[in-house]
Amino acid sequence: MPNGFVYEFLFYLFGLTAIVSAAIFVTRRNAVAAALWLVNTMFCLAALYIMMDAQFVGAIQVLVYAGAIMVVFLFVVMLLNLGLPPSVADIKSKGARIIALVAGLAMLAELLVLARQKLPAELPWLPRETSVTTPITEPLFRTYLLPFEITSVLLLVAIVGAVVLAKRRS
Amino acid sequence: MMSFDLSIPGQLSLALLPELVLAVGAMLLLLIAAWGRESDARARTVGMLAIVLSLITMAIIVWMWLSGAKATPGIIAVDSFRWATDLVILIATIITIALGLDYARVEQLVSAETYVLVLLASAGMMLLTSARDLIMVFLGIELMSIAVYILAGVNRRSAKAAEASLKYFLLGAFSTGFLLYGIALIYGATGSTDLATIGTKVTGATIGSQPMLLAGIALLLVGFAFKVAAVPFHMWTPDVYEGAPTPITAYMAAAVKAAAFAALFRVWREAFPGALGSWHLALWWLAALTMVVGNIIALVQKNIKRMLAYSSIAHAGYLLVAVVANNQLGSAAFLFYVLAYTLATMGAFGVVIAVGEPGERHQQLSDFAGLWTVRPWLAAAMAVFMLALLGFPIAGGMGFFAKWYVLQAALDATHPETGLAVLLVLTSVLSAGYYLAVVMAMFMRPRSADAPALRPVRTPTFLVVYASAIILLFFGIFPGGFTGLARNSVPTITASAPSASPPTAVAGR
Amino acid sequence: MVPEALFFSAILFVIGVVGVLTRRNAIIIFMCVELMLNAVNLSFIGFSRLYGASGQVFVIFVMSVAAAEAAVGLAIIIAIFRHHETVDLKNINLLKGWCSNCPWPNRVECIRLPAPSPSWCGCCRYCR
Amino acid sequence: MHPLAGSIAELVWLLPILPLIGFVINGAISLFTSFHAGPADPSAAHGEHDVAHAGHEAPDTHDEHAAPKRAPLHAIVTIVGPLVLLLAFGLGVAIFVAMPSHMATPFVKTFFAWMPVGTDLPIHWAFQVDQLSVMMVLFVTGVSALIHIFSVGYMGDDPGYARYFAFLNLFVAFMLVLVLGASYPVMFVGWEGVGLVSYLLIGFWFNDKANADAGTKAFIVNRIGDFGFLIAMFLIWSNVGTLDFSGVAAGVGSLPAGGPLLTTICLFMLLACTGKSAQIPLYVWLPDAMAGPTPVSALIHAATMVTAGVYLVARSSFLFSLSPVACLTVAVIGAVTALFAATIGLKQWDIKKLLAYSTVSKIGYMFIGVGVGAYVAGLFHVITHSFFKALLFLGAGSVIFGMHAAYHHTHSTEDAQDMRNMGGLRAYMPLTFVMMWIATLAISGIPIFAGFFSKDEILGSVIARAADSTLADVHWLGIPGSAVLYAVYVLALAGAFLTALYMTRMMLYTFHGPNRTGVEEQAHLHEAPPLLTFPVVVLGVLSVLGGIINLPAFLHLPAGWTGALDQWLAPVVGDATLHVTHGVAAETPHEVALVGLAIVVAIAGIVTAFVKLKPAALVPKRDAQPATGFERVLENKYYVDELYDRTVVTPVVAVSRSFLWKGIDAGLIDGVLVNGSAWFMRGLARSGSWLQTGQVGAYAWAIVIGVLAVLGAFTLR
Repeated sequence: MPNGFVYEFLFYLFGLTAIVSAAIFVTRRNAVAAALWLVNTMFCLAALYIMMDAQFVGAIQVLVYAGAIMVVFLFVVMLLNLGLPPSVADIKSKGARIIALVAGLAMLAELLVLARQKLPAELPWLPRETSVTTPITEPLFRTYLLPFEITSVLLLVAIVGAVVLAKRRS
Repeated sequence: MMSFDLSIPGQLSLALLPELVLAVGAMLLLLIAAWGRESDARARTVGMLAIVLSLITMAIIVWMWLSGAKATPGIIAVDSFRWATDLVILIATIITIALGLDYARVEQLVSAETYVLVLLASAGMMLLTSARDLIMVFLGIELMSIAVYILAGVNRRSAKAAEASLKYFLLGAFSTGFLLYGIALIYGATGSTDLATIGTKVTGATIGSQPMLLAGIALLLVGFAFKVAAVPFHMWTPDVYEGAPTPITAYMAAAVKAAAFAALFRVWREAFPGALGSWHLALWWLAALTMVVGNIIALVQKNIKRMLAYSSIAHAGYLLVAVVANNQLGSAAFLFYVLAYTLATMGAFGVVIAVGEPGERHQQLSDFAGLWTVRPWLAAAMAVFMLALLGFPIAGGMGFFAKWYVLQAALDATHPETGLAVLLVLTSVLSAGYYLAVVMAMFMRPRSADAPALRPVRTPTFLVVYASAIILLFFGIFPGGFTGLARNSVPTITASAPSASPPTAVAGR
Repeated sequence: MVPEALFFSAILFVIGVVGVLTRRNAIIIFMCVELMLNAVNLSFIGFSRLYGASGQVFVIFVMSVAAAEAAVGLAIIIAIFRHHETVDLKNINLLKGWCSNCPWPNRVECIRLPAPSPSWCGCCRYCR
Repeated sequence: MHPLAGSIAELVWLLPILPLIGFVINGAISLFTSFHAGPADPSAAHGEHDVAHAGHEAPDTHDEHAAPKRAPLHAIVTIVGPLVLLLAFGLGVAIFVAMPSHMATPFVKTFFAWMPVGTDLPIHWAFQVDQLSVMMVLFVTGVSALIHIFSVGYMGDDPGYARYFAFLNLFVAFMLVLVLGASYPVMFVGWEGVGLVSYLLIGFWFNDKANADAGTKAFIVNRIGDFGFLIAMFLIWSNVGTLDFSGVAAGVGSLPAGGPLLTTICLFMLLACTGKSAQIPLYVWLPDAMAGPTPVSALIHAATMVTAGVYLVARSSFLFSLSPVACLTVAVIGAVTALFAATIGLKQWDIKKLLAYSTVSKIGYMFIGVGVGAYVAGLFHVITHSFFKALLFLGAGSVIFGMHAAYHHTHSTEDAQDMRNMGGLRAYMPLTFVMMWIATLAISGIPIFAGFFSKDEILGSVIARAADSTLADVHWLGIPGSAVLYAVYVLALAGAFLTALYMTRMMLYTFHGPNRTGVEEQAHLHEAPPLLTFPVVVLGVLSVLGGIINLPAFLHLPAGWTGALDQWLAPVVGDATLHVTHGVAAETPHEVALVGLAIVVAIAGIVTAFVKLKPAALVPKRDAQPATGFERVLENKYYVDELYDRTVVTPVVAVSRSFLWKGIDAGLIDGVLVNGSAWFMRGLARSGSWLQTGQVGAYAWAIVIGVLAVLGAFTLR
């Protein structure tokens, strides 16, 4: 399927949309709007994942990230009633933003040395008839079984923590 | 003689027996904690059981250590370096819980889950010290950090604790981003996250043509530097240490730092010895800056917790010197240092708890004035801790040797780090200014007239403080056995390094 | 398309960093951190085109970690909101090196004196 | 098989343990009995500090004339404190007796592996019994025992009596570790230990803030010196591979003699010595340290601890003798200090301060001695000095004790240590008067007294080395070594003149002329009790006869009478001395003439004092006019304290406060705010308000800057 003009066009389209959405997300004064632009970025990323032969992860991205995590964010934003008054914007002053931008560009410049890295050739695309979960299951449940189990403890800690912190003050 | 084949899940779990016992035990304790109405008595029971569980885990570790457990190269390490750091972490855990029992009573906190979270955080640290795969490093750090984020804010009545928790969380998550990006880039450059495999790919000859690898190491270093509070990634430390409940502060200062350093040591010794020329400059400056800034800023602190926070930054600087030395002596020095530092720092926080009043009041230097006249033994113990942190011989116990070994490691490096050694000695001379201020306040200033009567020292704090002081003093006079142990705990860390064993085929396929 | 993915990833990461630097709302800063994690995920997916599916596995781990962080982080933010009625970080700084009453840091610490004379220690001109 | 193996020297471990037992017993008593802070003491610094006045006027401490309540278990402390020292002294004598007259190698008693270094060369906790350490043990325990006995009388009424003896015992224990240690690290333990205990003892009356500050000052200055010690140790370790004295002595030959490495090691060691032995530039702590009880000053700041620097140089003679440049530096520092401190001593009114500067000056002489490679002469001076300086301090203690008692009776708050309030005391304290004159003549270098022989040996050695030695062959800062040595001689001679002058001045103002204490008080002035005068008399005898241990050759006495100490110490420092003198026994040219010159100078000093000073014209302190001109500079000790304060302390605090703490932690802008002009402040405050501390944003910025730096260090190369 890959490597046609349409493919490349779509790839750039999703990539640039992700970047533009992210930039808008960072600059929105309204928290709700910002969160929604971030959701947009995540959708674009999901599309990129799928286009890079990681269909399962793409689906998870939509379900978990855009679907679950961001909804919780929005929920908290709404709960704390932060969405509305744009007059008390929590964004920093213009000077601060410009300096931050300069720092960001400097960091980007330092990261651009990555372009000089020689990378090995890409793997062949998976045959179309393979199930999208197959390539993942092997490493996930064999090689990385231990990390997988650790994430369960991690989630347990998060649950306990959320309960402990959110309990009413005694 | 136990030997584990880590590619078999059953044997892998056996190799992880201490972590398993701790985590599963913690979950059982969680059930007890969550059962029925929460009460003070139940919380205390859970706390006691948590100490017992830690002791059991320590026994298992000692047993596995003594039986000479070995393993095939794999996702975790089974070596004495791991056992040694695990023991230090568990000692810190026990001290934290013991102090927490007292602290909960003083502050009238009822939260049995706290102890469970401490145990789970410790399990995360133990995984971190054993990790031989960058993904394990990442998950270990996250397990530890997320639990500690919560613990910092566990006192729900305190606005300061909530703020400490928020600051630690936001900045911690921020630094996690860099850490993870670093891991990604290293994976991208080498095609593996397994430390030994990376070690084979990272050689001085090819490092220059691998900018992605260099950027990855840099960002990974940033992530570690945040966790160990190296300058300039230290700025959260004083605020968070001040705001967090004191036992948790002690836990952060000792256990979190020990675990992060252990991982840093392992990663640097196993994966990046070939890139020494690349990371040397950055680490050198981190170490130097951390020692200088930490010590100098500590001089003007009046709040004991903040002062100890800057002190912990300074000690991170000393330990970074051992990392820069990048030799076996450095790893041995680390083990010795981290035990001395853990005992001294946690003991000092124990004294802070004993002297403090509900609401975390009376933590100023002036509140220690004349402590000698009302609690002579407490003052004497605190003096030992301060002198240990200062690195004073005999009276400071292990502290002197700790610094001594780091210096030795620095001078024993392939290219002796004379500059860092001199800086270390100079800055520790400087540190006399603030450590002795505490000693002077306790012994040479009168107790202020309106100072509140001290509460009686409760048994857990009593045990923790005096046991720490006695151990410090004992190993300060007879360090021989322990240093031998520390030195012998090192070589296996490199046993699976590129030259010694073939790269494992476990990871990254 | 791997170099392009890496390029996008770096840009997204930097946007996240810039966001952290420019915002004061704790929730938005946290979202920016999530953006940084997403950017890294894109890199992982890119590398999985070179080295196989383990890159995708890492992404799944990162997502679980992000979920755990989200749960804890939002709980912490709610706890902060209970104390301060705001999540604007500008207003959340009880913890700093000096007395909260001091407009600027010319003293290390101002202390509230105990009950009989409820005043500030007077260690600087702002505490008197 | 070493000749000492199996002998009583096997019990050398008992030497530090005995005082340690005393410390444990007395410490336990002080901990378990009721505890009161506060000076009930004669010499708690009055007069200078208003704080002290306030304390002394407190009704509960001073209004009772009834016998003061003694500390609990007073009798046990009284017995244990001095007894352990007497036992240790006895053991020292026994070891001394057991030693053969010529013992070529030291007897090293190893107890346990203390510090495994690397893999193959562990450092042991070991003591070394050789001629040098036994000599030090004898005089440390002997003088300490006397001072302990003195303390029984002097401190008897102090509420912290048990604590005081605990600290004093602990001090001696560490001091013995210092002199007995068989390697640098063991010595370092004693070195640090005596520093710690002296810190505790200086701050003994801790409810006086000035005392506590003096203690801290002493400790921190000493830490600077310790830094030098540590660096020197590490340099030795990394280049020679061992830290045992014998091992280093054997291995040091492989290093290039006179090379920069050896010189660096020696100079760092010298830094340590200047700290501990109160030499320029680190001498500032010693005069302030006089805030402690007077017997402490006698023990620590005159007789034992401050000579540790001299001991270290002598112990490391195998290093120093190989580096002529370092040797010359030692000698120059000693000479400059000797003269400098003597000029300050000239104008001090506080009797203890005067003795403190005198001590600094005298240690300068010892440094000259060990600096020019005349190790025996330096050590000889250490011993005789410990006799007469302890005598001076204890005598001064008796005087202060008497003065204080008198003022105490009349409820006066006058300064009991100021010489302007004394005068004519010879009528009241005749015995002390005689003893103090003995000590004065000894320190001035009048023949037959102990100080004469030791000082002249040093001065003679300087001339001998200037004529022919390795020191004369090198250049020091571009100046030929022999010229440097002649300059040292001139400085030392000038110092000798001033010594005689200021000591006689002290005697004149204290004991001669009319009494200025006050009419009422005169009735209460009397000689100190026997418990105080007994040690003083013993030290007086030693000050007269002490010279006997090393009489000079030009006296042409029968064999065995001259140079006893030379022969005794030859196995330890003989090689090093010979190395300095090109392998031949040094002969001082024109020795008799030089000795005569020194005597003339000393007598001139005494005569000048008698002619120029008019004790009768002196007025009590409260009526005194402030000094002017150069006198004022002298009285203010050349303003060195102020200079240090301005140039070192203030900037460091300022840098810490305004730049690093505020600058980095509190935000760069805010740091400028405080220090810069108001205009600048407001302008920057607005534009820079985003960098407020306590703000997560500012911290995130710090992280990002760090990331940029680290990333840059990795990739932009």
